Amino acid sequence: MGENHETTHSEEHHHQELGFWRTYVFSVDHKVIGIQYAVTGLSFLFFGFCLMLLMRWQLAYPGEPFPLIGKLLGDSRMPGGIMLPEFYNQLGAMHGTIMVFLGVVPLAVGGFGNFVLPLQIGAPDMAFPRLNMASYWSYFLGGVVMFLSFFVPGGAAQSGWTSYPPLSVIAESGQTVWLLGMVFLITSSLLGSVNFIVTVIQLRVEGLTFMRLPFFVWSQFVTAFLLLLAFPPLEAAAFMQLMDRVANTSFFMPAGLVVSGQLVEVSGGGSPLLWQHLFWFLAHPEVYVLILPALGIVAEVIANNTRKPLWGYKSMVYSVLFLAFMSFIVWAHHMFLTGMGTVMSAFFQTTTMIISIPSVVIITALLLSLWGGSIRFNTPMLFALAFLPMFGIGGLTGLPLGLAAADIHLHDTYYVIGHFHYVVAPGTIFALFAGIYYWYPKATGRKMSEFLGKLHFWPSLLFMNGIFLPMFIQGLAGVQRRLFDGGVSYAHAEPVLFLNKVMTHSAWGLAIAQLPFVINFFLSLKRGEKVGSNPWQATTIEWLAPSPPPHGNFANVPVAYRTPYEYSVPGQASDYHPQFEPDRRVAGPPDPGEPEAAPATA
Amino acid sequence: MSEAIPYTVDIRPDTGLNNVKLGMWLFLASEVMLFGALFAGYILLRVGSEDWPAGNSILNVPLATLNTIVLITSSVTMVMSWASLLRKSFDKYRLYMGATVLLVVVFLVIKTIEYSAKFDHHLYPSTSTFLAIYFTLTALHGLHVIGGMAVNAYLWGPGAKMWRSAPEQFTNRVEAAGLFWHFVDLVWIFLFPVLYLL
Amino acid sequence: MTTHDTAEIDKHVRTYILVFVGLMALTLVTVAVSYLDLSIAAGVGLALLIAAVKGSLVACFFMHLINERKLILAVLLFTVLFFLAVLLLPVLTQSNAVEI
Amino acid sequence: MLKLFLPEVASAHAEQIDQLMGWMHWLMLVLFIGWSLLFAYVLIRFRRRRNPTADYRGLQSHASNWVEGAVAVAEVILLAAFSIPLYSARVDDLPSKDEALEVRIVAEQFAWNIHYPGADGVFGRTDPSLVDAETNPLGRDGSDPAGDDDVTTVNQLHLEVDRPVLIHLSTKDVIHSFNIPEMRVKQDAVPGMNIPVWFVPTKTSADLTAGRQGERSGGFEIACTQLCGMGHYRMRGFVTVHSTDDFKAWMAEQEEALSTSEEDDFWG
Ligand code: HEA
Ligand code: HEA
Ligand code: CUA
Ligand SMILES: [Cu+2]
Repeated sequence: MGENHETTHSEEHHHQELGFWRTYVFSVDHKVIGIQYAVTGLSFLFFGFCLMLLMRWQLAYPGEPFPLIGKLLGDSRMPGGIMLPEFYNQLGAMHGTIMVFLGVVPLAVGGFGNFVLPLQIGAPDMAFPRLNMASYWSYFLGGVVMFLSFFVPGGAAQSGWTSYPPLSVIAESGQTVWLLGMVFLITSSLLGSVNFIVTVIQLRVEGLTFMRLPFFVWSQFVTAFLLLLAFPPLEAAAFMQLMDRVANTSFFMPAGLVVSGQLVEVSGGGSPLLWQHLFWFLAHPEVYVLILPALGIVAEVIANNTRKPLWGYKSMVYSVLFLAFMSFIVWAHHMFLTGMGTVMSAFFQTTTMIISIPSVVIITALLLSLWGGSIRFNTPMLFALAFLPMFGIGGLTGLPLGLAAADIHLHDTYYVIGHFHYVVAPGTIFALFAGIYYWYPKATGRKMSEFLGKLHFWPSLLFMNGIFLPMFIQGLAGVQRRLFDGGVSYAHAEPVLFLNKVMTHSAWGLAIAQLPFVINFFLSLKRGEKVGSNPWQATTIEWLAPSPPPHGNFANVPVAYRTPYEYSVPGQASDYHPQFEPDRRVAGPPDPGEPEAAPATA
Repeated sequence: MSEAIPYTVDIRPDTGLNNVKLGMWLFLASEVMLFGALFAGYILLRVGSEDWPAGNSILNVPLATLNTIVLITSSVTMVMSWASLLRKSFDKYRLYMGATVLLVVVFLVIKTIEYSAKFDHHLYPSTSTFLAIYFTLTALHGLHVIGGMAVNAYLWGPGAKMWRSAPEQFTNRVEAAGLFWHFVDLVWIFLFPVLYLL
Repeated sequence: MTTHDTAEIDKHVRTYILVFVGLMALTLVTVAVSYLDLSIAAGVGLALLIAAVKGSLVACFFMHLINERKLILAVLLFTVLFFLAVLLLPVLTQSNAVEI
Repeated sequence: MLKLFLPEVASAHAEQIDQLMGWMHWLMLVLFIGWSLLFAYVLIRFRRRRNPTADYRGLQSHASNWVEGAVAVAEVILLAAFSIPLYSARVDDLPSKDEALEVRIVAEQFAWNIHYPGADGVFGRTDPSLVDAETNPLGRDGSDPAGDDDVTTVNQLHLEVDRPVLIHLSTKDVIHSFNIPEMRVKQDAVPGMNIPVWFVPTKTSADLTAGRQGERSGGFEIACTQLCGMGHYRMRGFVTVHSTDDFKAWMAEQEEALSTSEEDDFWG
């Protein structure tokens, strides 16, 4: 341990008066930043959710005026309350962008990562607190820019979250704003990921060897590497698209394009597929960025509520590492139908099949962790448990997409939409809910209501499946995605058209099912049951700090004595043996000088 | 409180690193991917084009050679400024760091001359894919140069006060700034032949 | 680079000067070569080879990679692998495209 | 099982793709049901009320390694024995130009321009700079005699049953994707590229509609599956698969119309 800080630390908490702005707004404290990230992320999730509700309404009742709100949105979007296709495309592109880049990742990485990770490794803060603040504000700016893009002439970006050129290059000015917003968001992610990696490597307390890290820390650590190395290519691509739009270059524009009868004035020579390569070079790792923190949360909650160690901790760690590595060389499975030859498609199909194996290993380990447990079904656990089969459905339906021949039929249909929503919505979002219920007491000192929690969980589970299961049926029938009218004019969509209403009503049901959560979230701030530092009787180091943790987190620098999940150790009085507690059976002072003691994992 | 964070200055025994250096290297790793993607764009566009102009038929090779020399020299003065700090010789540090900043200014001036010559001949990014990638790559590199210059100027001027209060931390900062600066140099070492000579 | 006694630093400085001379020489060589009438493949290969040598000189000596910690080398190793992936796979995919 | 949801099969290779998807979905189903049963069992058996103290060591068996291995093997088989050869047949085994019906399809916002080479089997030259949205959507060059007998339509693709079709797919503006669900063909049209698509229709349009009951009335359609702008949802084309004789008749009719219209209104 750094000798110099042990003294400054244990003395006292030197209370510099920071004032309101420095404490709550421009704070450098990882916990405040984490909460800022989480609240902003949740707000954007809510916003993305609202966009989706508009889309879903349109899909179920195409061409009909919107009740109530229809007229409010203005003639450029809904003349007479009837949605324009341009506006539908804006909603789609922005729903995807906001959910991925402004909702889930900021909540999962910025929120949970920032708040929990330093606590779990016993650190006083992140390695670079000011960089951390810069990262949040860059994200915030990116969010503001994206939000404002709805109000520029021509509206927000409308070329899909994938922004494929040439469509995106010839699109209205909203696309330029989208690109600028992305540059802010990418900057934020890069700053954040450097910070996370350094924090994990450098600030682990004594005794916390890599194989003793909680799985959540592993998942964030690996996620940070994905962000660090995969985002820059998209940044480069965003610059190039900006150049194409602003400086009239033709990185992505071949010669001889004719748009609405007019020859496009560009020098030509560019390749539209270059964008797709660079985009998916990020976006495939990005989908693991969406899932890994979720897996981390689920692992923590499952270990805690089965009251036993995770089964196969080591194989989970190795799988995550392998998965991260592989995720850099599968991206072109999104591009099978862009005219790829046999050799390259065989390569990308093979890597895609290979990458599914570590996911199977992880999900298996989590499932088998339940075996022999003494399972408590509290709200975080319910969400974590539901995550497993939901991720299972999402992951399994990824397999046919990974086979190029099957992808011929399934590509760009609702099957794909169903595939990834199962992983991100009842998957990741459920895991994030689990995390919120689980760490809320740490952040606020109060528990959320179990009753409202269950009232949130069961309807959510039902409606999520009501939305996304029919998508597979529509997809198999061949219904394309991104259809403004849900496919009413197509003959092949006819037999499955009625499902649109089922899905839309489920989506509105899902919205209502979130009310208990919102009420619970705010009500518990004042009314929740007060708890001590370790309400779940958990073993990882964050539960040593008071709830909520003060500035600097720990009164004394903790030491990690053992592996993270020592629950139900035979021969002990209580069923949990925290990482930060010295050995109970041995009297006398602990022996911290043994960081390499063999980790006991199954 | 940032003072409370371990290993900002001293080295963590089991990793052998302090936070700043590790952070800088990670940042550089992401930079490698940034320029890597642009190079990938370059290769793809070049392989896919029927007639790619020879760089020296459009660009000014002598000026660029001069700029290469300037940039390499600035890299040496940069590393020398750091070595001077290790030798506890602050005056030499000032001298070398000052030289580094001056050389950067020279680089930017030459770059400006190059750019304006292009514009005078009505050669813009929109003229051809070659010029598009030329302007994009050199402009992005130029932004890095400007960023590096700002940091170096700060460490030469107001930032140098730290030498008296926390010499070790200051030396670390100069080392990290140096890493960044050498990287900028390294990128140019590849840009130069790729754009001008091939 | 934990301890720095004067002798060691002097040795480093001498290396820096040598590297500097090497870089200058290679710069001139690469420009000179570009004026020769080499075939495209040979010209590209030679220019990239020289650039690679120069780049490694900077990385190894100015950036001290030659005796850097394993951790950093490992990070860079993976970076280089992914760098190659983003550099080569798009080109390979493109050249394997089906067209008539 | 999958047949319930998939569109009708109307091309020679569709059956094989369905088979691949069928096998894959069986694998998925078996895995999912297996896992779910285990999941349900563990949740009931190891709930706190039933099992108040947890077992520190947990499951001792490593049988899961075998399951994971089996999944890997199954994937390898599906990949090597089915998917790769099937896909390769799509992109490499193009039918010979003598036997196949060749068609150029040029996508645009938001229509499919169909271009038949006519009797001489040679497409007339086209040039983007000649495009006129009203009169010459394909940018045909009237000075090329090979184009004189070319038949063009908008959004109407006519095919001959049991005869391979070789489509030259391209686009004028943005990326579109050419899809006929019943034929199990889908291919992006990428600006700057000319991509082959081929298949053998095995059902005529009449067979298709005769086989359908109830409200499902439509015949084969071209769907655009890649977001291409605000009209993406209505970029629909129509496919008519004729019997051999009908196709000949249709083609003759077109040629006929061509020669009569050429006299009074030749737009080159
Ligand atoms: C978190 C996000 C996430 C995750 C984890 C995945 C995981 C996977 N994805 Fe997915 N994918 C997306 C998000 C994600 N994907 C998105 C957003 C898109 C579309 C983007 C767009 O076009 O807009 C997409 C699109 C997409 C495509 C392109 C489809 C197309 O456009 O045509 C492909 C093709 O290969 C694919 C494959 C896979 C595979 C093989 C996995 C594998 O990693 C999955 C491995 C997992 C398993 C194999 C499950 C194991 C489980 C069990 C064995 C059962 C367990 C059961 C119980 C516990 C009860 N995905
Ligand atoms: C992380 C990613 C993510 C998430 C979570 C979601 C969530 C949902 N998505 Fe989305 N979606 C995408 C990413 C995501 N989506 C992408 C990338 C696309 C493709 C876009 C494109 O084509 O370009 C897409 C497209 C897409 C379509 C297809 C549109 C089309 O092709 O035309 C549809 C259609 O139904 C849809 C629906 C839904 C639904 C019903 C949910 C629901 O599951 C929503 C569930 C969300 C919640 C339950 C949030 C709850 C949170 C709160 C209530 C906040 C409370 C706040 C406080 C306490 C402060 N999505
Ligand atoms: Cu054309 Cu969608
Ligand atoms: Cu993917």
